[in-house]
Amino acid sequence: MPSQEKILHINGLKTYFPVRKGLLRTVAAHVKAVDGVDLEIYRGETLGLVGESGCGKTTLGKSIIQLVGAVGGQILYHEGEQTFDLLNLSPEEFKHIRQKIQIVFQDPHSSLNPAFTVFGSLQDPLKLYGVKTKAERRKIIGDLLEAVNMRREQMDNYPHEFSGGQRQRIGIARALCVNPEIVICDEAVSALDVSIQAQVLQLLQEIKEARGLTYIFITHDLSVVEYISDRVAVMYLGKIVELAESEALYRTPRHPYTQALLSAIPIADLDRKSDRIVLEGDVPNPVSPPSGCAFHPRCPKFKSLSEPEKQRCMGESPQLSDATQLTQPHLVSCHYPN
Amino acid sequence: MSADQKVLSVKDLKTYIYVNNRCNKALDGVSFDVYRGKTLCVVGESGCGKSITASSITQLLPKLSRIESGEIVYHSERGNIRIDQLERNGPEMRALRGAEISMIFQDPMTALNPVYRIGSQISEGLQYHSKNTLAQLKQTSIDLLRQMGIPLAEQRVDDYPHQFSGGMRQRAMIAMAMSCKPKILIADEPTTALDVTIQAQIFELIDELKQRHNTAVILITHDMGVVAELADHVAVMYMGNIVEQGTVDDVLRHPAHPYTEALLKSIPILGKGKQQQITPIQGSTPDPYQRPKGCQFEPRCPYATERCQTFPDSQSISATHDALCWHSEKVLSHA
Amino acid sequence: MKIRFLLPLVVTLCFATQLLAMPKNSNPLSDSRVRQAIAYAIDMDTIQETLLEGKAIVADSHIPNGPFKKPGLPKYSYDPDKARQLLKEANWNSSQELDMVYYYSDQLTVDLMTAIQAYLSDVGVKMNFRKLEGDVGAQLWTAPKDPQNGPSAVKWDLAYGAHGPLALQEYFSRYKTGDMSISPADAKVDSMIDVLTSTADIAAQKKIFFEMEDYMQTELFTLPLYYQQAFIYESNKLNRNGGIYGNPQYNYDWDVTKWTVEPDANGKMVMNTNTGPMEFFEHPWFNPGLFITNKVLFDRLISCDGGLAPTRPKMAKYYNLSKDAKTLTFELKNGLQWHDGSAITAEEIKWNIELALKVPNIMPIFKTTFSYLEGAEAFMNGSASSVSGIAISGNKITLSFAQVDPNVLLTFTQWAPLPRKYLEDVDPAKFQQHPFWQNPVGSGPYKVQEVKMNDYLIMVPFENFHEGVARIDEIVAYPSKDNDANLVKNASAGSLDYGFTKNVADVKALEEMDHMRVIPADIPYTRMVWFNKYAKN
Amino acid sequence: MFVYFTRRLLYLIPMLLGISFLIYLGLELTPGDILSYLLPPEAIADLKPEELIAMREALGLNDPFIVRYLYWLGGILQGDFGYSLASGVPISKLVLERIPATLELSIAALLFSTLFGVILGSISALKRGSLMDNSLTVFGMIGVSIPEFIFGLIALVVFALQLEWLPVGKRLMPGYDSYWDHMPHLVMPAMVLGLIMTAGVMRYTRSSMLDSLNKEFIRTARSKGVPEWRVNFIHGLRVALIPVVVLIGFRLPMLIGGTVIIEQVFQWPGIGDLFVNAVRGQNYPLVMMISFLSVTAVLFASFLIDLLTALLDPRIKLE
Amino acid sequence: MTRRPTRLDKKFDLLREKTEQGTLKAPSSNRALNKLASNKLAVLGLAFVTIMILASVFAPLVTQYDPQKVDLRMMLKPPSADHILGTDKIGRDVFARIIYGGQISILVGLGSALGAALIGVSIGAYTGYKGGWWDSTFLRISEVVMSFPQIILVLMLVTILGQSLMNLIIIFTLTGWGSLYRLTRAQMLSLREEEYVQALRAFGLNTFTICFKHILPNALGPIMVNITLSTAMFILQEAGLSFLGLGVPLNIPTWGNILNVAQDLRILQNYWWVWLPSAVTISLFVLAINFVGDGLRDTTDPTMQG
Repeated sequence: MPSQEKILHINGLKTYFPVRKGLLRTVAAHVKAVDGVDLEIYRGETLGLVGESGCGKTTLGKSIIQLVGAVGGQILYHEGEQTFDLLNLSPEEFKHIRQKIQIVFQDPHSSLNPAFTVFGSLQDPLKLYGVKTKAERRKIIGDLLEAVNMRREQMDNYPHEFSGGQRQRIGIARALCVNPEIVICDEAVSALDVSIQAQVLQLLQEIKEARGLTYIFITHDLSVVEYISDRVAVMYLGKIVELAESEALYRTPRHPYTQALLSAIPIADLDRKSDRIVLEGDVPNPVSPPSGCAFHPRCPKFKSLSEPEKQRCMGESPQLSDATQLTQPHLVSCHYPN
Repeated sequence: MSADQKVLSVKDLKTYIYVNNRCNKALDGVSFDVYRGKTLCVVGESGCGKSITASSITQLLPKLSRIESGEIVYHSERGNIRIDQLERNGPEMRALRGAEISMIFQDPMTALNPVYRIGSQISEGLQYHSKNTLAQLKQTSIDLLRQMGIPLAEQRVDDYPHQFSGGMRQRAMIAMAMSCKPKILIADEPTTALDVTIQAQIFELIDELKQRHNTAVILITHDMGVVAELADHVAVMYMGNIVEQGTVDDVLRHPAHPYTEALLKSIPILGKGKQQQITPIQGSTPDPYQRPKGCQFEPRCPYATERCQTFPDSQSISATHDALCWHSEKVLSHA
Repeated sequence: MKIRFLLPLVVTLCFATQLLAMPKNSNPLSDSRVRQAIAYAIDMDTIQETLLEGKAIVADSHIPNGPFKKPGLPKYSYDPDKARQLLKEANWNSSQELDMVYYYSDQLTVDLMTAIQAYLSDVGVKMNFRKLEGDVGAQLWTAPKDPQNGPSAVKWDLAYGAHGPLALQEYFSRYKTGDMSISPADAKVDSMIDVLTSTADIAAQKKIFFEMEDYMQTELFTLPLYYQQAFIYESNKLNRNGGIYGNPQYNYDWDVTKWTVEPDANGKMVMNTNTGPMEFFEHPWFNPGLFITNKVLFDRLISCDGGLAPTRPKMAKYYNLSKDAKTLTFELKNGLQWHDGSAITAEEIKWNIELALKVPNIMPIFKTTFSYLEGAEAFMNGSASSVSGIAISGNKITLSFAQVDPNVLLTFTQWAPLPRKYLEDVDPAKFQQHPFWQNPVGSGPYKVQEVKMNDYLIMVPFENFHEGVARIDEIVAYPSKDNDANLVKNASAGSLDYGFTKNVADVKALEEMDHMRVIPADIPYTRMVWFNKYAKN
Repeated sequence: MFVYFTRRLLYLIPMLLGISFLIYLGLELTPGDILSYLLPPEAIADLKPEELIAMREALGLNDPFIVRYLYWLGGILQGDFGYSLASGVPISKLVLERIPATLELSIAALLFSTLFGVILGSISALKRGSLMDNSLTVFGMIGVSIPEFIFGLIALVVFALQLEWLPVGKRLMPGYDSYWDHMPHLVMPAMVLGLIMTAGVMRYTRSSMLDSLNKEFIRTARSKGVPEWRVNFIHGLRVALIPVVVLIGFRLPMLIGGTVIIEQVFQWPGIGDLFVNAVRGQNYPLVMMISFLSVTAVLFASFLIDLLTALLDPRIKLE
Repeated sequence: MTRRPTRLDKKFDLLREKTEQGTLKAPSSNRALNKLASNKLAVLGLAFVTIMILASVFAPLVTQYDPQKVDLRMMLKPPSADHILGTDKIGRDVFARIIYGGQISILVGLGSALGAALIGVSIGAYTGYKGGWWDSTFLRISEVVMSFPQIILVLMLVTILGQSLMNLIIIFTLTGWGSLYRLTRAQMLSLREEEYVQALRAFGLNTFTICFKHILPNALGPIMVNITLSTAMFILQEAGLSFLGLGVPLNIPTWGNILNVAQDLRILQNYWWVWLPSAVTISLFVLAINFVGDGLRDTTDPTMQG
């Protein structure tokens, strides 16, 4: 069960990608993929990170393990009394911290190196983190495979000999091989067929409990997030628009975007046909997001607001703040939450 | 549901694929009917044959594949047409495509030709199925785009596909498919490449068009949620067979096939929270080249008995509900 | 008595032979036995019959056959056993590899090199060959600083090449101490050369030639391989109307003005030939007759026969060489004109000779003749503004020589005066690069009508030529070097009416064509192998 | 669109600078006095030795390498390409004389190969796996495997010497220099060069066409019920042409290089012939300058190809 | 109304029958090798290339003649029992020359291709993966090199460096690395986005290991194809340069140098055995390599199915 101990504290994180234009290909603008995200992650919890494509959820995940470079903000990792800013590490600290956060990827076809056996793929990281002998490495990798419900001998097989579900398990095993504290699951089950998806979801749950891991679970599938997460953060155009306990968020979404998003999902239950809020238009270009609240051009609530209220939505960017003042914080970034 | 409402019936259709010098029995005896103004959802996991079903109907199969046997009958106003006996790209087949039966595809980005303007691609089919001047064609394209809810249709009709967003492209695809007011619209996973909020828009649109033109829709999907929201009839496919079919109520409320049952149990359902139990289906889909002998689901099936070593006969549960399982009674009662 | 007389001679001879045969320095090639062994090892007769397809004559001297060649010179006929024996006597180190160079880029040369390599290897001499690239002259002929002891200033041991001077003296004069990269100083050679180059007396010349030939061939300073022939080819359409055949690389009385060809459909007589300009017209002072343009665009003061012996005045009304061979007088014909119509003056001839003294790439015999003029030295070192040995009076030119040049008349059969007004500003060092050579104005029987550089050149008769207007309406010259790579192609397609070649393979092909005839001509052109006899470091 | 092309054009500048630098480096590395090809020979003729020394100083031949390079480059920009070592003729004159011949030959070969390559390649792709396809593929392979000069020589023996259908070579015959008079001379070299290139274009068109025929939009087009020819050509070939045009752009260097040998075989008085003679005669400035000019030609031609590609592909046009 | 059976239908029937009888043999685990083996032309090509390489390496065992052995009395003899391909202009055995000539020609072709690969692949792999300043620098350099018409560049370098076997290999290497560099770089650019690469980066593995040990093996397919095709190209170029008289010095037997005699129209028209065997050898060898390269391309390119 999640504790109240903060393990990761993300502070005003910004990740921009330059857009080059014009005669000399100068940087004309930036795609603000992650635009000032504040997030606290507690030891042992599963934080769901949802949003539509292009909202910045994957970039946020990759920024945390620095697969893409952030341009501003802090990522503080707490270990006991010590705090490390992941964006400013000395080389020794870097090696120490690197193994604490690992990632599981989406695509079971590209997540494993087709030229190597499972053992071949996994042994280099182990070498790097000090497992000297081959026998030791074989043992560790064998144990890991068993932990993900596979057979030890399969470490000598090549990726093309595995099914999609098996590859995803190997991906999980790889993330676990250096004993991380936090695992970022980046769309880890999205590419799998439903029947396999359930297997992997269960496996992730088991492993988390067995190893006391913390998950950052990134997906666009709100049903899956609801099932697996303790808390859920909803992202829109590089910002978190709502962050709450999973139950609270699904029962009483406060942000109009979250509401629309939840209502848009077809539910495989004939008794629960919802009233669908159909959003108009497309997600705006993240190079030039709308002024004020970035959601206002599509916001169903915006239309019913009075003119001065509309002006506020268009001019002032809302801050993520607690809307309910209940025991568990329910943060919303909206001037007029429900 | 009277027989004259039937627009398409497929009987014991077998389509095999011959890629890499091997024979994959992608469809191995598929039968279903499609009714005017109704939506048939074909649902299943990847590789189950649902897309092959769709392309068999329009004979838009990959080159290295063939309809082996069975019937595809299109009940047109001029009488019945045996589609399976038409030459693949022959004139009779072409007269049906687009005009009577049209398709929309999964990825609107690749399904549109990148070098032609949206408008000309929309009206291309019309050009061959009706006699229109170029100006008329363009006007029709604009009207269609407007109907699909694309703002500034007069201007956007001259855009190229890459200038459209994903949702708009799929709308353009639908405009193209609906341009000749077909009797049957086959939608092959039309929203898989789109975000949920856009998916909702597209489904609204398809539903509206279906109502307005009384079009029969065959919707191919892997998403049970989509089925629940849109289908009138459901066909569940597994390894080239329809393992269960019936009305949406029949199938979703009273699954009679262990696969349907297991599938429904394995997906988390929105709103049921963290406490819901999901039960994965054991094992994985078999290699299509090394199929189980009898019932294809047998190796993964909790109900499996020795009898399952022989291929099951279709069991009729009710007038509208069939399942391909020796143990369907047991499954029904279990649920 | 007889014996008593003979004995010392024999002893001396033996001693002398012994002495001669000793290696003169650390280079085994300085040992004449090694050189002779190499000569014995090569079966030139077979090479002549096969590789050269009989189209050459095996050589036994530098100079070609003729009255100046001593009969009965030593022949080194193929004798591998003798070669082996000589090598043994000379203590030949069989692990040594000889480095042979050449500068021709044709296949025949490579084949010849390969054949020689095979013959040498048969007697136990290893040899490798390579083609010289870059500044070939410097790599071949840089003389060492110390002409006696070397070390050699060039890298090679053997060099394959050819020598084909106009004047026989030139064959030997280059072996003078300090001039050449291959032979250490040899007082005997030097003294013979001095005589050779200073007498115009035929009998004296002949004697010293015989002596020289014998010494060179016995000692085997250089190994003569074969005398090359030139082959004139003509199409059956061409008629010389009595014009004679001769050495086609030079100018002689070939009476080109009388030539005719079968008229074409339009009744026009067009003669197609090659060696037209590729980038520029080659000036006639270096190769006086190699290219068709050298021959027909320019006229000479004296004419000669096919063997290049001076016969009659040409541009000159008459000429006269004094008995002591030190004064040569010309009188120009009246009314001589350049192609542009301007007059050719005696003053212009003087200017031409003075310019020729300064042009570096000019034929050596021209250079020698002109430099023997009185005051030539002073003119060249800048201390005089003109050559005092040239006197002009009206149309008369009197040349006074400080030194006898046996080739003085030969020079004037080949050397062509050029129009001063176009070349007044020329830099002698960049003579060939002058724009004049893009479209030259000459004095010969034909003049340039149209040049499409590298496509074709059309020449038409010069209407004011002093020996009458030529009969062929147009000479069309297609661009090529003197060794025309496309000769056979063009000849078999019927687009060549006249030309000449030295390429044996081409001759064979031409002979097989029904519409072509081939006329061989002897030319002074000896293919040889030079031995580098200097010590190497 | 405008920005795209301007950028593409501007991009040529650093490329040409880089190339010219390499060329100049090569020129300095080769033996010989730079002065002799910087000045016309007549100019040198008027100079005394001390003037020559002063001239060297004035011309900056004693300056640092980079300065000398800039002077040289400045000359080129003003159309002063230096002088041929052999004849003293300005290189610009020599080259200008030869350009029409090479252009004539390469454009003819290009048109021929493009036309036939695209047609045969499309047929091959549409009839994939058929006897026609297989034989075209094998013939194409054979075509690129025979050394071009052998191909040329055999053609020459057969068509010019044996059958006497075509002239044996050369470009102009005196008195016959109207454009149509070139034609009989042009046929063989252009055909030989064109056929060799056709093989490549054909193979590439085939694979590009196969690629395009595998695309989803082909199925979309079929689903509309349009006739097969329209599916194959209006949709398939149209899209397949874009990479083919790009390929032709990539092969331009080959085309310009390809004329070198063909010009030798057929005595075609073009740049290639001039170049080979310059190489054989170690005429360094001419070698370097022709290299430089051919690169420049390639760069500008590929720029034109880019324009063409952009016209064919709206995705680029509107970037 | 039934459809006309097509060419494919027969194939389908056969496959279906075999499947139903269970006689269709299961494909071996290595799909690529399997595919290559099923490509008859590629197998034939590979066999020919192998035979030629073995023959030239073990030339003394294949022919008793010395390729340089001159016999002027035997010149231009047509093929006979003694000299199976006759003799050339100086009586050397043509067959022996072709076999020995293969040593140099193959050395030039393969050596240059491997040299070009060594340079192109290592630079392309590293800078392609790493990106940034070095990448753009080398990209520019390669653009400069590649915008030279190849033969122009080769001849230019021949002028500067001079003519020799070693120089020729160096020149081909210098002119040929560009395409391999581009190819490798392009492969790297796409492969570096693969998730397994990102996973390795997430572990903090050093660039060198990721790039050369983990990514490069996956790019080898197209690289191998390119190396084979470059070998063919260099062999052809060697022949072309020999034709211009600017290739390997004439005293070294190479296929190009042997073929060079075809310039002599008399030889070309009358003595076919002097030039035709080497022309055929070059063409067949290049053709065989092209077949192998094509076969390799098909096996490594997953989009080419059928």
